[in-house]
Amino acid sequence: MKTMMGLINLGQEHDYLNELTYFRTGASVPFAGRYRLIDFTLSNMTRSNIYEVAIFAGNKYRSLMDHLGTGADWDLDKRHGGLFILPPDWNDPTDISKGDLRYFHNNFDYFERGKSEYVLISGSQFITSTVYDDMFQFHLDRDADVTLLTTSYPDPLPEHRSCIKVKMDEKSWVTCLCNEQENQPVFSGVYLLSKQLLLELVKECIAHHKENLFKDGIMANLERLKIQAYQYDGYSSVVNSIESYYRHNMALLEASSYQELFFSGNNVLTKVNNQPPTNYHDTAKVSKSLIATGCEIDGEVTNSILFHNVKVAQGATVKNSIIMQHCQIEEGVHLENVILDKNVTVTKNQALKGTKEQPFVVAKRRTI
Amino acid sequence: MKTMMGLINLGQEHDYLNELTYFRTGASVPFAGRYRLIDFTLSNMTRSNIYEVAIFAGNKYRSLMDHLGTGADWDLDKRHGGLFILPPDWNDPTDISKGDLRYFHNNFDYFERGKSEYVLISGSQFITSTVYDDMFQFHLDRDADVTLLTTSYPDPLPEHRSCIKVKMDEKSWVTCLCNEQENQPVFSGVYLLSKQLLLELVKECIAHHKENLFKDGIMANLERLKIQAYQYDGYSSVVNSIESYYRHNMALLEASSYQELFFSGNNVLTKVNNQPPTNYHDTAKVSKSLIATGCEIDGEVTNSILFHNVKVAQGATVKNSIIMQHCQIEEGVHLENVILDKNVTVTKNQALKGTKEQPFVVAKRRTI
Amino acid sequence: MKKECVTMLLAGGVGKRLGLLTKNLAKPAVPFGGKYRIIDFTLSNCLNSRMFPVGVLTQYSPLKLHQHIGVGKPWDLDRMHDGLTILSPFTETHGGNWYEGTADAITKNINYIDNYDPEYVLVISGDHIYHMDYNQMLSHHKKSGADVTISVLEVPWKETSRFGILNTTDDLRIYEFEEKPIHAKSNLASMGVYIFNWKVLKEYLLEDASLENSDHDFGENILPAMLANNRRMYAYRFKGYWKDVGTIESYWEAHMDLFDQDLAQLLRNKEWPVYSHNSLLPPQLIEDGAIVRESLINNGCVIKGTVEQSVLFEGVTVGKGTRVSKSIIHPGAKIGENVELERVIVQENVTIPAGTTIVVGMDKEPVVLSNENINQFKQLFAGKKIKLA
Amino acid sequence: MKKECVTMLLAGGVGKRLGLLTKNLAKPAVPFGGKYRIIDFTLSNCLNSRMFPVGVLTQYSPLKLHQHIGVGKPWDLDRMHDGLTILSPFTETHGGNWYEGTADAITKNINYIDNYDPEYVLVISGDHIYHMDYNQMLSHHKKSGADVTISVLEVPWKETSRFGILNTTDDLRIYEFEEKPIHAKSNLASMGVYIFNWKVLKEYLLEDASLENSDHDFGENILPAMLANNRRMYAYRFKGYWKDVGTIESYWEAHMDLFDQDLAQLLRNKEWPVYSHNSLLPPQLIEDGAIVRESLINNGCVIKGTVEQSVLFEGVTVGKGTRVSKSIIHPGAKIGENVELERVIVQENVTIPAGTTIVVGMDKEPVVLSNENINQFKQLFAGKKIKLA
Repeated sequence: MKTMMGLINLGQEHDYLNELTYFRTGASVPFAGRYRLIDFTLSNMTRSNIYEVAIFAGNKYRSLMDHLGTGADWDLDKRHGGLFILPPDWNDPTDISKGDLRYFHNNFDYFERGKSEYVLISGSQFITSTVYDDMFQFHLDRDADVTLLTTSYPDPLPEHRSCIKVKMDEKSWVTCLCNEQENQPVFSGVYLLSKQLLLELVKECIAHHKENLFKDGIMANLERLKIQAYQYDGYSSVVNSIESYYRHNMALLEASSYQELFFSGNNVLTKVNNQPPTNYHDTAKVSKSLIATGCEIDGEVTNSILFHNVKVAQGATVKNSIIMQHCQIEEGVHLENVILDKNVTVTKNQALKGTKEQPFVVAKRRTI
Repeated sequence: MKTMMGLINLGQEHDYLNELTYFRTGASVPFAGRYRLIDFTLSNMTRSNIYEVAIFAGNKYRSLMDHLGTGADWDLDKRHGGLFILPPDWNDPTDISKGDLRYFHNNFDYFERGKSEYVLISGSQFITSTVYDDMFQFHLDRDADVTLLTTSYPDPLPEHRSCIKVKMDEKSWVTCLCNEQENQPVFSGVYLLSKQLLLELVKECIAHHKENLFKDGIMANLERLKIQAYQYDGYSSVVNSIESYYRHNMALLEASSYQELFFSGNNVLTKVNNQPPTNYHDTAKVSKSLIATGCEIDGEVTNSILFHNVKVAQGATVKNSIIMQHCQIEEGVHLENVILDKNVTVTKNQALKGTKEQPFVVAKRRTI
Repeated sequence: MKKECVTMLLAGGVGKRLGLLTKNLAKPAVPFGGKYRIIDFTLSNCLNSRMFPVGVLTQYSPLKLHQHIGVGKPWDLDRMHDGLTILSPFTETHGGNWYEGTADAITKNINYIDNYDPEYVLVISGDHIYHMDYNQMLSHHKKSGADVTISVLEVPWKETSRFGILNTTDDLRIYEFEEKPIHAKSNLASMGVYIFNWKVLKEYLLEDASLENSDHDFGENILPAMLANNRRMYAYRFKGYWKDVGTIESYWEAHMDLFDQDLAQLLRNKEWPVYSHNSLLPPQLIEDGAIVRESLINNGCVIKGTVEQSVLFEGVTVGKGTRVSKSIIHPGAKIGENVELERVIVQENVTIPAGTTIVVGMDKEPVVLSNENINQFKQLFAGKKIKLA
Repeated sequence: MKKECVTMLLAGGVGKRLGLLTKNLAKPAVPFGGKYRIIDFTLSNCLNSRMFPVGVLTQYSPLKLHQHIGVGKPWDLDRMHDGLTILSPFTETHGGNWYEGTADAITKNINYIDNYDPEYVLVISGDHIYHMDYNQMLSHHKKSGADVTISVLEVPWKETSRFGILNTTDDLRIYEFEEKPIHAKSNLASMGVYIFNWKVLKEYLLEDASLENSDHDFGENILPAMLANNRRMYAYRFKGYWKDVGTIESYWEAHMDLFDQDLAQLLRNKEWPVYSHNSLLPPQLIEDGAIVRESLINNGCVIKGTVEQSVLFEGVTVGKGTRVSKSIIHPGAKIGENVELERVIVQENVTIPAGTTIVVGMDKEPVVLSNENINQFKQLFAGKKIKLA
């Protein structure tokens, strides 16, 4: 039976979310009321008959380790396979590798030990809920060296500018990978190849002092490799800036997007947090909002997202905002176009206001 | 109910085991045929009604993470409490802390979140099999600020030279902590104090630019703090050099030591490895040896320790040696006073010989 | 492995008076509080009191219950040697071996208990809603030198006739039991929480097992026998909320109690958390125009209408123009548009068709709606509003 | 949750012919190979073939078996939605519900299977020692378009009378079953491994359940009924080691097979590992003067004497001057000094007193030693050597 292992490569992702990534890697930024960005990719993998997942952890990985815990919440707390968080812990004095290639170099034994012949590689910025089994079958059927997951957006958005665009022939063989501004299918950052080829490309890149597996190993070898594009049409979004982060959170307040992302397939798995149901008190007034469990609401909440255990006191109003877990909004507070990171307290009668294009972001653990 | 949390502080331990600690922290060096040094401390903790254990991971912690996995093998894969590996991942630009205090500074939230009022702190070099419940009761009964676990060795050994010696009055209040060469009770590195006091001492040390919690926080405050010594008399050893490492491995070939360490109380817990029973073939000749599972023995093994999955071919002899997991000893090989790290292959007819005082150590993954 | 105390949790109850709610479900597995099942309170008490190992005795319709409990993971009772074990009746060489009474269930598992060679055995049941530190009760038991300690609750004098009442001396030594007395001498009601010295209990269990006409029940047989022999039996006063949700009415009441600010702590007490399986659904979506007041709502609910004084479990949808009031809606129920529900309990995955009105008066027992009876209601009252008032 | 195939593992067997070994133990829970229990082979097959969910049907003396299986952790079958579930008989509103035959056990769990809405059901038993990729068999089943596929093994023609034999056409379509035929027409023996199209099987199960005088057994009732109706039934050839350790003699033989270099792979095949609970004991200590040859020894054993062609489970001690030969020693047994044992099976935690000699000839059935019968042996033969030859 041919099987895939999963690799979430955070080694080449930048901390692009300003205040939200001061203390954590982008992959562990909270999203959609109860998730972290990485949950989507990780859930997609564990549903796809992938039983071993490695994560190249990048910097600021403590919150990631904390979130992932034993892997039990993704069914990855297993004795054989399971979840492997591989942080940057280099001790080899002969190591000449650079960029994300360093993770490969220092974890070669991990890949050698694994039983799967294929590796599905992903970042954490492509948000969707799917399974990769069809893509795997497609890869095998087409006898490709590499298969890229692509998708198309009818109305290109700012965040797609920095994405790699894919041109292909009528048999979906990739002919060009570039950053042109034309409206071409977008590369999702998810791709699939055999472990053997992966390790060959890694060795070659290191030997030639390269720094980036995808750019130097795949894109630069477009002529030599047989690369397929697998087109995906489900609900998805790309989160690679505060602006796109805010917009794609807010998009989920539309019942149709909410249903498409969360109810079209399997559940998105995330860390268990044991909160009681949310308590709406007598004076609560809530509309068009996504509310996690454990909240206590006495005030007014409109067009907003509350993560778990948020308290909104009587007389407070929260509008067009994202309020992360354990925040306290005291009496008379007014928030509009605001993102509060977790554990923020906004004291009585304070008002904060940003714009939709530039939401006001408050870093975690602040009291205002 | 008063409870303890455990802290294994590897932040101040050095890589003292030469070749064995080239690629791993001392705490994860294999010991006694199937364990790693840290297993002893960790098992002692989890048997002592300690349900949350943090590990300050030091450098070269990848093999440690690999060994500990989800913590399931120590019953620490729990939703509340459990095992927390805290590697050096500093992202606070205002951080002025140094030495092992940096771990505390960067993990303050961990301590604040925990429910236990007391913290039992240990290193990984004191090898014994016990429970700390009596020591905890002793600490509470004596109303001490700090309680140190001490032990006495009738015949001082070289490794005790660098240990801290403890002088105390008739009521076991500690009066002096120093490195004198006299034959005083030895401090095991295990001590106990309230979380509140611990965090106070940490803050004070950091504010005064200190570098070592025990030296600067406890020893330097001997006058101010009420410190008790709790004397422990079970079988124990201190491993802090290659020579003591070798000697204390070999000591377990004596049936009496073996029984005392392994059968006087609970089991020492370690990572599950799913090996079949060891296979002794027709020509095997084994005596006075400690043999893990999964080995295949055709040759001669005397006064030695074999970790799991070691193969000793016909005509090979292994004497006074420690052979770690997955080593292959081919035909006609002769080994004496040797330590082979894991995955070493010794090819046909090679001979290696060290002395008892200076065993020949071979780093892992070599072929000789 | 030696342990001081072993906990035996009786979870085999049939819960007859819960009608439809326990048709295919053991009482401890009945959903409660928007997220939990009744037994979660007892299991969380075990974790929070650090009272393990726990043997869970199941018998009647245990499938859902077994699935829910598993190896005890949500309660951290999935421990190597001293965690949770489900003890169901099983076949021996000669035929079956059903539990014939609460005491018989313990007798048939004497081996399980003896494995831990305990001094004490705590016997509890999985039928009640309360927070209790059993470890404190154990300390009290040890100090008093009792053979048995029974946890008691002061109930209002006018309600004593509904409970098993313990008559005690001033120092709480028990000298008499009265089952549902008309003229009670005391208002101390037994909560069904016992600590026994294991040696003593075992003796009485074996004695009782040999009696042919015994019901093998703690309340009926074992405790009276101990009292007759003048064993040292003490009451232990418990203070706090305790509710036997044994009837539809009390089940509904206990839910309405959750809107009381003080009792809301039953679910949100951070010092004494109640654990259960976590929902895997996304956060709840409150849509434009929805009104939600005095309610508890779980993940995955999508609300377009009005919800008042109600408890919604995960994945419930409430359509536009609909009003749900004073009701309890179990997981996955779909309430259509323009529905009016008051004082009803909607069971798991039941669909309430658009336009339905079922309003139950405060003097009637709340109505439990299942997919079967909602169709009957529809046929009987086609086009008409149903008011049971 | 939809799954293509659900595995049903029959683990309720009594194992009568294993005598003392199954006195208080279900056959699948009998220790095997120095570390394992018999069922470990089947459960490891399930993991290695990625065949889950697995419903394990238990009935007779399941306590140890349930403890051993737990939620399936050693086999990575502790999965959120599609892992292992133990399916024991349970009480319903009206009385008990024991499984009355292999088919009845499946019939009583139709709901469990239907939850996964599978195309296929794999039925296996927990009684055999073998490595098999069920996924390959499933591929074969799908390709052949069969209603049922039965795995078969070629047995030596002279042994056909000990097996259930399938007579097939050249393309392996089954046209006849013969139970232990004296003059067999084929040497294809059924291994008790079946794949059914679930829709077809369910139809036959329900039909069979309504028959009063049916034994509700796959071999006796379901398969013959399908054959009679001319259903497409195919044999699937399995190649490799397969052993039903159904008697003391075959149990002993299977252990001796482990010293065969080829069959040793049964335990050490890295491509097809057999999983079990890990021992928590320290490495084995072979003391000065000990001799150990052609033997399998597990953790925690302390050997002072001689061990030859024997299998020692964990924590066994062998005293000075003692010789253990061609024997199987279960966990924790203590063999005193100057003992001689040959062709015996020593049960868990049994102590063999110093000076005992029990040598069983190759023509006699190996003797199973328990704490009870070792005392009888001692009394009967005080001071004498026991030779059963």
